[in-house]
Amino acid sequence: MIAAAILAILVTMVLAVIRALLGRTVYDRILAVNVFGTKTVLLIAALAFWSGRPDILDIALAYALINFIGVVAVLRFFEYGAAEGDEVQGK
Amino acid sequence: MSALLIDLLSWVLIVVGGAFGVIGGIGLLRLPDFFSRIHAASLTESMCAPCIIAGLMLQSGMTLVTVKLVFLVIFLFLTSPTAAHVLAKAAIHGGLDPGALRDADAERRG
Amino acid sequence: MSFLAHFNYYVAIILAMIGFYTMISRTNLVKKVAGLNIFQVSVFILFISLGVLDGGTVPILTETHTLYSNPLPHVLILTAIVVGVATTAVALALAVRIREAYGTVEEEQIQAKDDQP
Amino acid sequence: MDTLVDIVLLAFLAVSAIAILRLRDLFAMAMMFGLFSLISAGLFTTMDAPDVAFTEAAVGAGISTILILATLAQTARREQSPARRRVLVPLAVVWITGAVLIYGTADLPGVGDPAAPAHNHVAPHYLQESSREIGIPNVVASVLASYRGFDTLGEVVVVFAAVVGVVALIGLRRRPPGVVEGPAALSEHDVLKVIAKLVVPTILLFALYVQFHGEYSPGGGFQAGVIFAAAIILYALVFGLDAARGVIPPKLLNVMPATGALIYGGVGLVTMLLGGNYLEYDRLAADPQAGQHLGILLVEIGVGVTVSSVMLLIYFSFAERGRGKLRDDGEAGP
Repeated sequence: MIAAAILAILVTMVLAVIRALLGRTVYDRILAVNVFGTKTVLLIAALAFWSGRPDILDIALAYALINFIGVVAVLRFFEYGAAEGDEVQGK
Repeated sequence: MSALLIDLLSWVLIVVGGAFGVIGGIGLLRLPDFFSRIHAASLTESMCAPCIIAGLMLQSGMTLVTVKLVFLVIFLFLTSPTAAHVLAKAAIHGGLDPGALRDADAERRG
Repeated sequence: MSFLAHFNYYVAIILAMIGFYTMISRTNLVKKVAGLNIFQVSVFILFISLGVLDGGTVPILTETHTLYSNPLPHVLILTAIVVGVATTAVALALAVRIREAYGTVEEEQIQAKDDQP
Repeated sequence: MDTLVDIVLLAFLAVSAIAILRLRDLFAMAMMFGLFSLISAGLFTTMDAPDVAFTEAAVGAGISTILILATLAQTARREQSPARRRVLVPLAVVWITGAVLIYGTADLPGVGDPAAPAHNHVAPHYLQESSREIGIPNVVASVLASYRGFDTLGEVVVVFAAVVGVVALIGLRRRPPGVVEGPAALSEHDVLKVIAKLVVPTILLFALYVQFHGEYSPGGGFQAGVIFAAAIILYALVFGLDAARGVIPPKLLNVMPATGALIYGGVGLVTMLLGGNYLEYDRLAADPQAGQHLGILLVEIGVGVTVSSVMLLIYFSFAERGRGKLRDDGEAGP
């Protein structure tokens, strides 16, 4: 049954990666990367149970932290209205 | 009996969480503009992660693993909506119009 | 079977080549650094793949498991990652200085400025 | 299931690497780069290498991506198309090299093959004798800090050398007095401020757990140092550079990288004075196992001090430089 959860998480990751590649706006990409990050956290938690080694849950925690810091960093350096070219207007 | 019940409940939670995840992913991919996508992604996100982790907690029982999972879910519950909020705010400042889709729709209908 | 057994190596090589291609075909210095990092990760994957053992588990000893994956590549790669980010930082610092001196980080324009008397 | 996850993650890696190659918008590229690191860290978890996954998640997805973003803010946001496109020669070089390497894999043992040479020389000794000789369950930590302790000392010195290089290149300039900080992009995000105040202490606590629990679970000085630095970097991102620099006095921060390396080297000297070899921790206590514990603890503290301060110094150098840009020409930079 954990296999079902892992499969569902993998499917979601595929969808998020496609959105990150298609992009349109930079914000779409940030959103997709963020979703991918939380899904990786869940994937690692599920894999920890699948392999019977819950030690690796620490990594899931570290992931959650880094994912958040990453999103904040992207926004901090991207600033407001800084996009050039077609990235922001594309609808 | 209660062991079976807990097992059953845990599987239900995991499957529901997985379903929320996939629905959020489809929404992220298929919805027409950024603000509807962030809606799909973050709303289902905050259902998916706690459900799956709660299911795993029921699997592990009262151990250190559960404590770690509790930390994980608290952390995700704090940061995930915050990230979505900050992102949406930055997008509005960055010049994305939340009403663009509605306006286009109204125009098409005349 | 042999294909699956070597699958990790093939992907590592494909990644290494993508990183290599990025480094030699793109002119933007920051992109070259990203290519270098892709190459680096491919080497990490190769090493960790060599350490995997069928039926093995995480190399943290417990009473319930007897087979563990090889800890030696893990140690080498763990330190290599930290050293890798340190060297990446030096490369990026150089890019920042080049931008200050030349006003650009595109290789061709830097060359053109150098060629001017 | 493991094979499936493995293959899917490897496919993700290839796709995101190609995206990094093709994207012209360098900000989008930096994001794909973060994604690439996250995926590779996930891959290391499935390949039973939690310590490596830990480091890659913290370093690759965290610090590297932040440094690339900070550099982009000071250089250019878009890659320009070159006047003449170089395609044929690089492609030829890459295909030939790739073909030779693929040919080379034919002789390699399959992934997971127990007869592979890698599993039959020193590795069995580490796995079987570690619990008797060193007495800690995490074999990666015992190899890192004890069996190959001298090697790790070298790595710490390399990291120290790197920070010397960065500071020499883009240094910690003294700001002229009276210059106020440029507009902080995140200063009006109240929700983010509140959450950051809750999250930063938690991350610091987690870093301490990783540092001191590294003998029993994945973790150790390298990972803890990076996570510690990441917490302060988050603080700097949300509350501004000046607030973050106030957290650790600059004078202390400047001597920390050298202090960590000296703690590491000093432990080696102490063991020599006690009549052993360099970094032979057995001599540190009457009982060899207790000596090993003490030695590994001290050495990991040295690593943690060096790595955390190096990451912070590198980030502060980049951010301070970017602020200088804003003042000079008001063009690029946060």
